[in-house]
Amino acid sequence: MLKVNNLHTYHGFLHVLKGIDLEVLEGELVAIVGSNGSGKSTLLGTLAGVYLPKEGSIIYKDEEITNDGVQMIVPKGICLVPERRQIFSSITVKDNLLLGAYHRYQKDKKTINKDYEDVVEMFPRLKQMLDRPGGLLSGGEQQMLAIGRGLMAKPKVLMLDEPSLGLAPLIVKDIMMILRKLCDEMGTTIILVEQNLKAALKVADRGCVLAHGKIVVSGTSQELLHNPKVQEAYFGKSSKKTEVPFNTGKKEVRGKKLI
Amino acid sequence: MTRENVILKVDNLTKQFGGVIAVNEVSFDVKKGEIFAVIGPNGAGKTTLFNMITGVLPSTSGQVVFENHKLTGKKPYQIAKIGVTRTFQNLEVFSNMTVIENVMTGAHLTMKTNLFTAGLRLPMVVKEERKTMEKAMECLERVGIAHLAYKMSPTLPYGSQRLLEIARAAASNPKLILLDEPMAGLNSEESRQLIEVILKMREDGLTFVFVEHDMETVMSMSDRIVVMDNGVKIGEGTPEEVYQNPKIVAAYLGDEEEDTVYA
Amino acid sequence: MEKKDLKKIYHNSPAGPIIFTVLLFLMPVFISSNYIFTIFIMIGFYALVCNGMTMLTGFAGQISLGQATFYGIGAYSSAIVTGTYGLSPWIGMIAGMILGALIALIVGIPTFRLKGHYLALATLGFGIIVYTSFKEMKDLTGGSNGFFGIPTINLFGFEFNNDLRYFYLVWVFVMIGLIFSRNIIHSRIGRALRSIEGSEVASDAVGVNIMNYKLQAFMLSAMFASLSGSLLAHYVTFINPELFGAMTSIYFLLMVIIGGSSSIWGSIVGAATYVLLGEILKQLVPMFLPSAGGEFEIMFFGILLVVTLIYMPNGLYPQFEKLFSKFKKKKEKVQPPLQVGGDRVASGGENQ
Amino acid sequence: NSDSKSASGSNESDSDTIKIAGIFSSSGGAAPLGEPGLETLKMIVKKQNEEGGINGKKIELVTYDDKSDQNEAVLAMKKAITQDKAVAIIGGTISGNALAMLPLSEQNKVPFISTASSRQIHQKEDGTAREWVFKMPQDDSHAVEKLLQYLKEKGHSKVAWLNVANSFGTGAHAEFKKSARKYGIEAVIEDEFEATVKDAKPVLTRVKKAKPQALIVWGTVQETSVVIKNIRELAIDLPVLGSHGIGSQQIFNLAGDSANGVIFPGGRLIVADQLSDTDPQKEILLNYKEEYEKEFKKPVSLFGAHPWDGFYILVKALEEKGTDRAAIRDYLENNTSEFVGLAGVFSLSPKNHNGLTPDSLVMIKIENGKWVLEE
Amino acid sequence: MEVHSQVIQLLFSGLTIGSIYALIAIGFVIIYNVTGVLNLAQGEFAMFGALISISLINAGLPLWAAVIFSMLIVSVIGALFERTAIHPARKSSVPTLIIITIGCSIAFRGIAILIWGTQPQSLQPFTDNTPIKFLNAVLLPQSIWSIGIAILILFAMIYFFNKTFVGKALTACVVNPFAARLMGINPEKMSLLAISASAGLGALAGIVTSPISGASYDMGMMLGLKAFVAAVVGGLTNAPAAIAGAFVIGILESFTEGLWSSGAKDVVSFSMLLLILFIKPEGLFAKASGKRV
Ligand SMILES: Nc1ncnc2c1ncn2[C@@H]1O[C@H](COP(=O)(O)OP(=O)(O)OP(=O)(O)O)[C@@H](O)[C@H]1O
Ligand SMILES: Nc1ncnc2c1ncn2[C@@H]1O[C@H](COP(=O)(O)OP(=O)(O)OP(=O)(O)O)[C@@H](O)[C@H]1O
Ligand SMILES: [Mg+2]
Ligand SMILES: [Mg+2]
Repeated sequence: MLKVNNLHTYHGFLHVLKGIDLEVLEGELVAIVGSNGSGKSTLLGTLAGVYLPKEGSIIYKDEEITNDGVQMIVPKGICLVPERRQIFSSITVKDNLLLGAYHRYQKDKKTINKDYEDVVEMFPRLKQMLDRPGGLLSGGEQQMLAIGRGLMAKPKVLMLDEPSLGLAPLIVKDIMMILRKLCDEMGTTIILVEQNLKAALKVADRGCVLAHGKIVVSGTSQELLHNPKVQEAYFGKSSKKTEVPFNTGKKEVRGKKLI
Repeated sequence: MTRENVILKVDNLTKQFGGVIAVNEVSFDVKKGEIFAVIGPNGAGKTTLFNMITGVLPSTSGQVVFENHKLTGKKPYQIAKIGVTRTFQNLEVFSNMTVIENVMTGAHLTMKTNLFTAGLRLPMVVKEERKTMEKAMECLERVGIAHLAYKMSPTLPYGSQRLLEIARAAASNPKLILLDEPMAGLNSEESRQLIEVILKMREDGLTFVFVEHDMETVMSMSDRIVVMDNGVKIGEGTPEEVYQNPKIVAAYLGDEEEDTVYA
Repeated sequence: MEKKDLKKIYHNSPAGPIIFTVLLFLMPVFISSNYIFTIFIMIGFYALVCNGMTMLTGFAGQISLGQATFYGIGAYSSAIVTGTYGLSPWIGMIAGMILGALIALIVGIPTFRLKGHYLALATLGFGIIVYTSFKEMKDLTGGSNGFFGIPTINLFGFEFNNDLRYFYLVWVFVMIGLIFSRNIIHSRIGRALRSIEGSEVASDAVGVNIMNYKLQAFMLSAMFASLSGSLLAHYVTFINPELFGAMTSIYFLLMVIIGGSSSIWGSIVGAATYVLLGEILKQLVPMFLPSAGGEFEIMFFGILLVVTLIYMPNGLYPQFEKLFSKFKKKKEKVQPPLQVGGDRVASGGENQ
Repeated sequence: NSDSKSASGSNESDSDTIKIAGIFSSSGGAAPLGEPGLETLKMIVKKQNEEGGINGKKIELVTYDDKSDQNEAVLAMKKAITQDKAVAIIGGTISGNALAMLPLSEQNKVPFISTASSRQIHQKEDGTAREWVFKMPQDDSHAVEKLLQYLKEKGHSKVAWLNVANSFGTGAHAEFKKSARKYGIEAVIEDEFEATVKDAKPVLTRVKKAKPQALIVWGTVQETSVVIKNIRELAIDLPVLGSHGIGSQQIFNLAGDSANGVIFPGGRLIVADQLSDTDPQKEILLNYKEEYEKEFKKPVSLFGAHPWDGFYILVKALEEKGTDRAAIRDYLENNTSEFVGLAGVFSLSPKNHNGLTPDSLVMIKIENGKWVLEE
Repeated sequence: MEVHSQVIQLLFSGLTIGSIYALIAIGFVIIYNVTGVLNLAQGEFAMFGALISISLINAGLPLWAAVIFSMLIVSVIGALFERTAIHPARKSSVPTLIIITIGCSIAFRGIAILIWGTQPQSLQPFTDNTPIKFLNAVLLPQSIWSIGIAILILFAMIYFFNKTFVGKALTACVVNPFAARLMGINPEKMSLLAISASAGLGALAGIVTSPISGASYDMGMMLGLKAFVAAVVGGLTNAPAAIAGAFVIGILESFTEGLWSSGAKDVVSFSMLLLILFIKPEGLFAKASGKRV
């Protein structure tokens, strides 16, 4: 579906992506994790055409899209839900969602309304505030809106940059479920960037760990979860972090993973 | 809990936006040196609560008292002067400055230079600048982004910008810092380091109130927690008390039993 | 570990201003044309106004389209104090600056509650009101006919009555102004001002009294403009309201931007570019198009402006900076130029 | 000091050209007035040079556009004096600019022949003449007095006065206030309109209520046309009088039929063919008109005429006195009498650096796209 | 009765002036909405429209053809303006963009002098211009044209921005161009579209005005400034509100002029404006801005 070869991207003089090779199959959910500043957002940005790579190639369904700008990539069905939500702040929630379907409004006008209903159903929280300007929503509500808007695009490849950011645990679960369902039922290909390795790998088919602009480890979720190298590279030395007891330190309630 | 210990007192605070009651008669006390968490589902009113405490939004009713100062009705800069600063959920770094200047601006209140002494660049100004710069560097080192000091702040990755905001808030020698989702965008290792930073600052006498959705952080860092839902306070207590309260678990955490791996 | 040295953030060396001043003040040794001096005097007037505006626009991010008002207030204060009441020009100058600052304060208090373009409009509107008052208060200002007979400046019996002397007078003021405002920019005050442009809420949250700082910047810029107006009045000895209309305000903003508002030096560069470009076109255009009149000049003027700003959106000064840094021996690596506005995406969200 | 330095430059008698500077507003708000002036000056200098120049020396004309801006005017003046070292300067299209320029001519002792009209240009506050400044157009007071004379003859004693809100209008307004009483005329309403007026009906509704016997609209072409059109639209059926500033063909275009019947004090130039043959100006007026219209393919305008007068007065002085600035000044002041120019017959004197009278103007009526001499 | 007719007269005048400002203000707002640029060259489009249509009519074209052609020509000028000046500088800061538009307006004026000279010109009224009497006040058919066109466009704008997808997409472009691009909206194309459309509308404003107040190369600046004012009074981001703002200003001006003094016109209307701004800092008809922290 999407094939990335030796991708190099720069921000000005800063060499951020240093040769990424990645292949994503149709209907697959791939998680990309990595520490702060490792280039995750840059990678998604490059795939979506926001940044142009200096070197390497991106091939989508046998078609080279390496140097196509966002404008040409979006209509092909590749959609990015960006970092920091980027909602249209002075536009109502409803119109925000509808604008998500902009690139296909001429082609299938009829289905848009149905999709809109579906998306609103997925986020009951948003249902109460459809006429409010998007910028007045709470952080998490904005995040839902951004995701919802991405879903409205009905893309073939959906990329999400830290979708769980700012969302309550309960909602994160829902979202992950929705993503999984999208893969399974609609055959959408999903690339998911997450800070939280566990949460991401839980839903993903496969995962890659990005460090300093390179993919250092990749494999199926199960493999990664149990790969000691990953544990070390990613969590630092003590992988027991999740076992940190409560501050009061009296009782070990924590045995179950929270997220 | 003795009264002298209470540093921040939130009393029946309410905020109404048109028809929406975002915060509904919320009250709680924060003790000196405490790390206090506010949790709750999205849209519960946590950020709005912070906005009222720091004066960004006027409250509809109720009041906030910090030490002996009534904060209600004061402007943010006045509240900062009293010793309360904050970070922002949606990141508000000064994008036209380098990282270190951001932090030096954070130290604004600790400085005395005025228009005329600055214009004439009296020796005391130079001295103060130097001191502030050292202080700013120290703050950056603390949160671990000193190596980025001379970069323009918008080029920092998201996570580092969060750290920058915390360093900036700390630079003003506040007594209380409010953190709105400090861990968002940090991975577990990074959050852990930040927790340590915060715990260390607490030892220096700082008090923290923070909002966070990352339960690991909340559970491991906070002394006490207030839980909000739909603008109302639905619970309060130590992490374990909260964690065992079925009402809270249902409203916020979800049923923990099924620990499904979806894939 | 990073070196903790202020020089890494602020280039505050006195070398720049000193070299510039020396070169400038030596100019009369080589040039004796009064015309050239007049040009430099004009540049000086504009540079002084732009200097204040750079602080306001470039650093506090507030667009004023009413700066000619203060320029006019200074000019008329001086004219009235010296021409009508026969007092010393210095009193006029100081009176003008105080009045300018006071008016800036009064106007600023309601105006700075407004944001962005509303502020631009409010200052524009205020400018038009004052401009109309200059015209209508005929007894005081002479109305549209103008104000005659403004005396020249004298200092302890030394008359600034020719271009050479005036050249020195004006540029002493300009350089003092430049150093003063550069010092401000490189200090707590400057950071506070810039933080307002960066993010008002955050600025407020770290304890910057935004209103207070905006007002200070506005008042200071008003004082600079007023001072410049006073100097103008004593130089041309005749003023009329047309000098202080909305177009003049717009041209001031133009100079600030073309010079580059990220540095105080930009104000001098901008003023010089504006005046020199006009003069050079006046010289060149008839050489190539002998039959052409003024229309060609303004056309080229407009086109050159646009082209310059397209290629150098941060104004001309950063180009000079690059040039200088080439000459300088590389003691320390020079900071990369600010990427102001270069990537609005990264700062996210709102774009208004 | 530097004054003597720059003044000495002009005395180089060995140079084989005579430098004259022309400073006009050929762009900006006053461009419609400045352009014909500049064109005329270029035309007659060329002609003079073709005819052998002055005492065998060619005239070199340097011209500047002051963009209708006072600062630009000052800069241009400075340049003309100190760089070009012009013997004399002709120009200053609008009064504001001329007023800003003249201190330079006084300081540097260079004859300045103004083509802008304010009386303050050639007269100091105390009524004495400025030493180095001469002014070719009629004073506003001449035009106003001519108008008042006319009104008195017609027996209109209650009038409405409207002027454009710039120095052209307010200057005349001051003159009007000064002289109206003398002619037994009273203004029942006095007001202003903007030079950029789009619709003057609001003011006119008030004028109408004041019930005047005649209406004076003092402005230049564009704004006057708008006001006149509005007067007709409101069906205010009163005599309308204009200023000498509307004596341009443009008024026919802009005001169309509304202009019919408007009467104004104007120079003889535009009604030259209707003048009686005994009129001393008739011949030169017709000649100028013919030459200008041939050269530029557009009708003459009164504003073009002033540089003509200035130039030929100067030529006489140059022929007699060479390029010595002081001598020229003295000659201009003392030896120009009964000079027949386009604007009128000039008699300059040390007391009067304009030398025209109200009779240099005639009342002209607009009739179906034509100028008609009234009287 | 006398007073009545005066008030009505003033109202007519105010509406006429207001409609002229409105036509330019709309273009102003559209450009602002789509590109975030405060286009101070907007008035020059009116100037081009007026002068081009006069030339076309003098060349023998019938009025309707001249109107259409000159609108088209000015739209092309607008498109060129967008491509050569706005587009390459789109990432610059707000003041830089403002100054670029000022630079363009200066250049446009220079071009206009080159082509048409400095003399003002005039256009015949669209239709027979016998004043219509109404309670002793007169209304000119040309004013009706002008007011009518402004109102027609008002409704068109309301429909376009609130009801059509493209209208919403246009708004999205300025609110967040980055996100707009991610949605497949092409801000560059929108910007080209918006600027040439506004240029066309500006041209129309100029054409409608010239029978009323004549046309000359320098008519643009003042019109542009007043339109700016109108747009801001309306709230800057909302085309219908800008039109309303323009009428408010026109009427205010005409009433001060008619009831008090013309000299005070600008003072009164600007003081009033400042007052409005101080009371309602976001403009008279602004919607919630959607900004919070
Ligand atoms: N616009 C930009 N200009 C310059 N450098 C940039 C820009 N955007 C990102 N960078 C740099 O590129 C590197 C990678 O950034 P990126 O945002 O891709 O990281 P990330 O993995 O998404 O981090 P995070 O988890 O914090 O979001 C960082 O070092 C950052 O400083
Ligand atoms: N200015 C406003 N106008 C209208 N409604 C608002 C405004 N600000 C906030 N709200 C609403 O108030 C509610 C509380 O918002 P708040 O931002 O405080 O939530 P939160 O608890 O911080 O949520 P999150 O965890 O998602 O950040 C939300 O439903 C939000 O939509
Ligand atoms: Mg990222
Ligand atoms: Mg929140």
